[in-house]
Amino acid sequence: MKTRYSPRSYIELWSWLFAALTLFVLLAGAVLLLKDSVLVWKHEGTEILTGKEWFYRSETFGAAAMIYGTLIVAVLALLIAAPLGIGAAICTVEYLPARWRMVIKTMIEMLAGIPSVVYGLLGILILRNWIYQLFEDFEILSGDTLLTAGILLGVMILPTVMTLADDALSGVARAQRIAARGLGLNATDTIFSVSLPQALPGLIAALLLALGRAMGETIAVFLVIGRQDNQWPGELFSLRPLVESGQTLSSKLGGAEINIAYGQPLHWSAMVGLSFLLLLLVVGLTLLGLWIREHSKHTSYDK
Amino acid sequence: MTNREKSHTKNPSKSDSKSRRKRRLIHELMRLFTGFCVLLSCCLLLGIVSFIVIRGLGALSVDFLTGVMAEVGASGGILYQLLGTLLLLLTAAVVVIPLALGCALVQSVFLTREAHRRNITLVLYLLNGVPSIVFGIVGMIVFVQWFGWGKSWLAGGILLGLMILPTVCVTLIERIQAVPKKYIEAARGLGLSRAQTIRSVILPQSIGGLFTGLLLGLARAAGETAPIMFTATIFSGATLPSGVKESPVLSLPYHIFILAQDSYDPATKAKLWGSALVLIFLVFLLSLLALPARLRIHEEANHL
Amino acid sequence: HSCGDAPSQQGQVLKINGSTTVNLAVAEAAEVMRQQTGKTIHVDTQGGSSGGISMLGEGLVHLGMSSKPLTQKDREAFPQCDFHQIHIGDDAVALIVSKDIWQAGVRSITKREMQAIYEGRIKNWQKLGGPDQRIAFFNKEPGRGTWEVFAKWLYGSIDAVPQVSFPEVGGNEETRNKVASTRGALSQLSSSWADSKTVFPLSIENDAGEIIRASAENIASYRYPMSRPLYLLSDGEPQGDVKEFVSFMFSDKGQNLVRKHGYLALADLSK
Amino acid sequence: MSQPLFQIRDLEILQTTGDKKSLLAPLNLEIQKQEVFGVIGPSGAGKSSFLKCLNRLIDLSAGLSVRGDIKFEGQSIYQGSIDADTLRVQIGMLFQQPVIFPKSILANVLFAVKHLALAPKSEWHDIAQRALTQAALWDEVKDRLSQPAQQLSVGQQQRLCLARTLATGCEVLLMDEPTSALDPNSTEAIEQLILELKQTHSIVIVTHNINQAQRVCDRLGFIGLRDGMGTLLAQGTLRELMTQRENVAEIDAYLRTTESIRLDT
Amino acid sequence: MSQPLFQIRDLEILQTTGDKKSLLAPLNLEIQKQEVFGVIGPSGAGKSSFLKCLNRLIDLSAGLSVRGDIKFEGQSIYQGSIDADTLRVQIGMLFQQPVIFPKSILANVLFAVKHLALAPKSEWHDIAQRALTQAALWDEVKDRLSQPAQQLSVGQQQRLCLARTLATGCEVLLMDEPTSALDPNSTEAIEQLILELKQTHSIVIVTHNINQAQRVCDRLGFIGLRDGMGTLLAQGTLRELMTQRENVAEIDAYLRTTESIRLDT
Ligand SMILES: Nc1ncnc2c1ncn2[C@@H]1O[C@H](COP(=O)(O)OP(=O)(O)OP(=O)(O)O)[C@@H](O)[C@H]1O
Ligand SMILES: Nc1ncnc2c1ncn2[C@@H]1O[C@H](COP(=O)(O)OP(=O)(O)OP(=O)(O)O)[C@@H](O)[C@H]1O
Ligand SMILES: [Mg+2]
Ligand SMILES: [Mg+2]
Repeated sequence: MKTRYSPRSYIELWSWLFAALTLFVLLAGAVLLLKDSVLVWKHEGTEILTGKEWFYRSETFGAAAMIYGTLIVAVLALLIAAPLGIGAAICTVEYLPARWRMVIKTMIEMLAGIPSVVYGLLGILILRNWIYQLFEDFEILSGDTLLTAGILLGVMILPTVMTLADDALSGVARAQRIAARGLGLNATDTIFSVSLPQALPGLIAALLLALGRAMGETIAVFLVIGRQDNQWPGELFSLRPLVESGQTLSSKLGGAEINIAYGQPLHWSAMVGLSFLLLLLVVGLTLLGLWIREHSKHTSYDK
Repeated sequence: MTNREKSHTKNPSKSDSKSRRKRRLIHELMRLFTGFCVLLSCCLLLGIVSFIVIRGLGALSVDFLTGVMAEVGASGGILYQLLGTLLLLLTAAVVVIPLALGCALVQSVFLTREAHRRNITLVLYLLNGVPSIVFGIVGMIVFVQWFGWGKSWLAGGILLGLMILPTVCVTLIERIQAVPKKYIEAARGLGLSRAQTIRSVILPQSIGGLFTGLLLGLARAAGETAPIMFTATIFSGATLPSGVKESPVLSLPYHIFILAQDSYDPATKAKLWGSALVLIFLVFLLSLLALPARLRIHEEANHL
Repeated sequence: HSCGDAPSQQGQVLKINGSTTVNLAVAEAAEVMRQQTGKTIHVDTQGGSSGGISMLGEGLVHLGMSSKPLTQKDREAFPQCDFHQIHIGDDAVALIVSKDIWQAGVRSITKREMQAIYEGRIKNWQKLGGPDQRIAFFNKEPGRGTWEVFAKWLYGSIDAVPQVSFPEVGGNEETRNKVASTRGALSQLSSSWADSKTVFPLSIENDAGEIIRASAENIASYRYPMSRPLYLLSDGEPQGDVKEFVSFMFSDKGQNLVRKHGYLALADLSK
Repeated sequence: MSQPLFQIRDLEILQTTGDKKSLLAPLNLEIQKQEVFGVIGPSGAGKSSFLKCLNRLIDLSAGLSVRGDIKFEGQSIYQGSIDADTLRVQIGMLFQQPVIFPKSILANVLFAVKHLALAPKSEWHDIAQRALTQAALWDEVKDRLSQPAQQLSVGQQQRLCLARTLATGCEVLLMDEPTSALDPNSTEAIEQLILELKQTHSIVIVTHNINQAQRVCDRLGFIGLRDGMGTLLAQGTLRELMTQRENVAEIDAYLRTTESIRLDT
Repeated sequence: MSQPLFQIRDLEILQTTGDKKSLLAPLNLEIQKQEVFGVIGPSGAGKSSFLKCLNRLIDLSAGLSVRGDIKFEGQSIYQGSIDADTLRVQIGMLFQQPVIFPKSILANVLFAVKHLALAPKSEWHDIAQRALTQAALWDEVKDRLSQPAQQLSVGQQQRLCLARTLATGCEVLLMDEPTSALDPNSTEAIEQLILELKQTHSIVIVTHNINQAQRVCDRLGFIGLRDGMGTLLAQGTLRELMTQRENVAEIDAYLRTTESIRLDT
């Protein structure tokens, strides 16, 4: 029989209080977004999800192309940042002498401190030209492409992935590694059999945090993605759209259209609806990530 | 090599050396790959930073740091932008630390049901996924309109704090969960209560996560424009705030954001890169300040 | 509250908000005013021109900045506010191309050609007598003053503009950079930014076959068709600090600041 | 003083996950004050789990739950509203595997003293010295008190844990194989300590060493595996246990290999 | 077969951090093939550290470095270009404190077999069963092979680690107090195993139990603390060591408490 729960210390009381506050803030935010976007849900129904066209003046609000762009850019960013960041973390934790670890970690964290607008400028000044030259043979229209945005975002979230992965890996007890080495596994075997499996929850957390940031990032993407509406790809899995301009939910929100929308109830609610969609998207992917994480925890007990 | 009578494989030495060679190869490849990752990451950093340094170093001087902006950024310094950003970051840190500690402890220590824990984790990841621009919009509705604060540094600090909360909190939670159970058992065995165990075992061993998270978060907050441009910062004219209501500050990212898009005067450009350089330097300084503490924690936590 | 209480007493803050285009000149003027009078003047660009209009309408600021004329709609949205438009200078919009197009000899464009490009009927510079090169048209973001000027010239009114999806550009710096580094690029840009070194302004060929360059004289005389006035907005007749500020903008010093940031001062315009 | 220290009634440990079997069959036992009670039995029988029940540390083991009750000094610790934390301060526990906090040696010894604020700071050094001396470790570590404790050898760690528990000044000691990693010399020192502590403390000790049990324990309990469940099969002095050999097969099997015991009590 | 298994020359362990003292004084020793060599000595003398030198696991201890050399089957392991990982496959090690991976029991036993690809998958089950049976654990865990191994009792964990090492099929075994957490019964089983393995394996064993040393070891080395440094003070059969008592005070002190040894070899 459980007795009714009563907190027994200040630290506990205080923790509950702030946790409740956080929850409240998020709920309030979500409710606000939902409330402000009611009009567009009524107007479009599910069309907002599946509609491939967004023309605000004819009141057509379909976000499919933007959702596509958001996902592609985020996936590209992860494809770049995940191997690079986790690889670097593995190197610092498992291969390099301990004193190097903090040096490299601190350096890479510096990358996180470069403001997004500066990343955007770097994107305009350097990256977009590289892409433009690299894919010249594909007759691309300009260097503003989904790929450009993906790469730029990848670099932006790299420090997040790297430093969190580093934390997760260094949290694995040394005795476990030494036990594996004692059995004759080499350093790399040990990584795959001991460190990575045990750090997996932390690694997934790192990727989820990075993914969240990637999807919510506005300014840098805004400057290099081209911001072309209605770029629904002819073939969903072809690579061609990667080297064409596109739009993400957040680059749309960061643009000037929000100024036009302000004061026009339906249009405004459509823009707010986009933020809500972005939120939903992050929820979905997060749930997926957490599910994978739970799943991986269970399987680690089997052989 | 002596013959092994009880070995399991039919032809031990041969198949052994084959698998050994394979593993050796994987080992070398892996070392190469991860080394390359470190190298590439560092090169990226060096490349980007040196790009900014080359363009911005010319602007850097004592006057630049201590002077007030003149000719809309084409001359003078960025004193109040710098102070404003510092103030925002400080506020954000003050806001986020108790919140993050609270959430993390509730999630990983006080909640006993796995389902409840997962809910908190979910909430945190959700918050992390909220685009910064949405923070700005919601913040504007709440602080500027409901509270009637107008633009206020406090609103900006709170929003930035909330924005980086998930990063700080999740990092902390991960570290708390990595604290070996045996330590907790040993402390409880000595008669320490849950709260005392938190203070004496859990926090000391996981506080590094708070540092990492805070640094990452503040680094991000330092460069963010979207959440503060509706709520806390203006382009020019503000100095140090004297109250809460109607007391905006200037800030570096917003300064860069506006001038990068529309400044006509070429002299502004060098100053702009100078501002970016200062911003990076600020973040670097933050990391350096935390370094001794982190190194110490690293040593302590290098448990067996 | 009644809006537009000019901050006349000492210690109160004069607040200005609006268009990023107007911002630079006004912000520098505010600097000078601060030095001269010791007053606190906050300048901000939240929400651009529309932000300037709405925040003035709601009485949150004392002066708005706008790079587009007020519409009847704006006035209706804020009936309690007595909007005054104060014209402080002009800005023109040029159609700019990248170096390769300029060097291939494309120097002018007609309204009809531009419409065809905008509607996607012309996609190659060959149709305009240029090289065999796809047209990389960067559309200025709808909602920006520059785009509205362009749209009004091309289709008469904003509502008549067809709905299209091109890659979009925002700030002037962004536009200039992107056009300069992309072959076959075309975009709209504040004329003063068209430096003829990295990006090149096309002349406009009117229906009569005249080719009109985007030169200062042509803009000043309104022969060049795409230009827009830059405004300060006040609630009622400017008074007190607001009046002082507006007078400064009209003074030689103030007008020089308008020029300094790439726009045409009032004196340059022929009415 | 006639009240027993522990009065264990139908104590049962259940596995709540998986196949929900019982780890420990209902167990009834009384442990007196100021006696050294030894627990012996085969590996995996449930000795450590039983010990953890006595100060409710078993609460922290996921997947296990307890039925029945234990009265500590007459007070029910499972059914009443007793505070488990206070209980654990009174009942010190030594784990089978030494757990060392990643701190200095000194910080480890003073861990509970500091965090429970058991003594003013000025006394800390004396407390540490006394505890380490009692645990026969002082000479080995007195020059390196501020070094990380994890570098100590396993035997040193085991004694450090003992010192840490002694420093709390608890009245009851639960020791789970306190000398398993110690050489004969240190073992003798610890056994000597146990015999001294007996004057003031009550001690429950798990051991695999019958000779040790003979040397230090007043009474013994034998927990054997019967039907896959840990079961208290006999209790009493070692001599009494020996006489049970014929009746209880498990005890016989256990003692088979320990012929050399001389019953010279 | 005349070549010794280990030829240890001036082996020294140095502390590289702090006061840079030496943990182990220069040590010379030969260990033969197919013998059981025992290492005894007081707690903290450096027995475990010495053992770790034999398969170069000491490389992984931060703050320690090794001087001198060890020849394994005639090949220098510190100075040559030998691959430490391959060496460690050949020389299995059992730690003083069992380290269990957070996986199932089966996955723990097969850990090295799987990750080193030592045998085809079809043989895994047999290997696991054989190893667990040898380690006297099979009966206790055969019904719960897929349960998390961390739930095992300490003694069970210790035997699991033994099984894990046996499963690799290594020729040399380094055992650091392999029966410290075991009851007399299991201890006997393990000792029996050691005597069997002797036919095919070479074994170095650290123990605190003189009786055990007497039962299983062919020769012994005594590492004592002299001038605060671990020093090999004597080697030979137990009988030879006993005769050294008069000469070496440390050995005398160590053996003082173990009067009951009967030298009935
Ligand atoms: N990494 C290290 N850095 C510094 N000192 C160490 C390190 N590892 C061990 N020591 C010290 O070396 C000495 C010998 O340790 P070791 O573990 O080899 O002892 P041992 O003979 O195995 O003792 P026990 O019987 O208690 O296990 C101890 O005093 C220990 O504190
Ligand atoms: N949390 C748990 N969940 C499930 N089973 C457990 C748990 N903890 C222990 N067990 C099981 O309970 C049994 C008894 O464990 P315990 O540690 O009490 O044994 P012990 O008598 O102390 O053995 P040893 O002498 O080897 O230390 C073992 O079979 C073990 O696997
Ligand atoms: Mg036990
Ligand atoms: Mg040892």
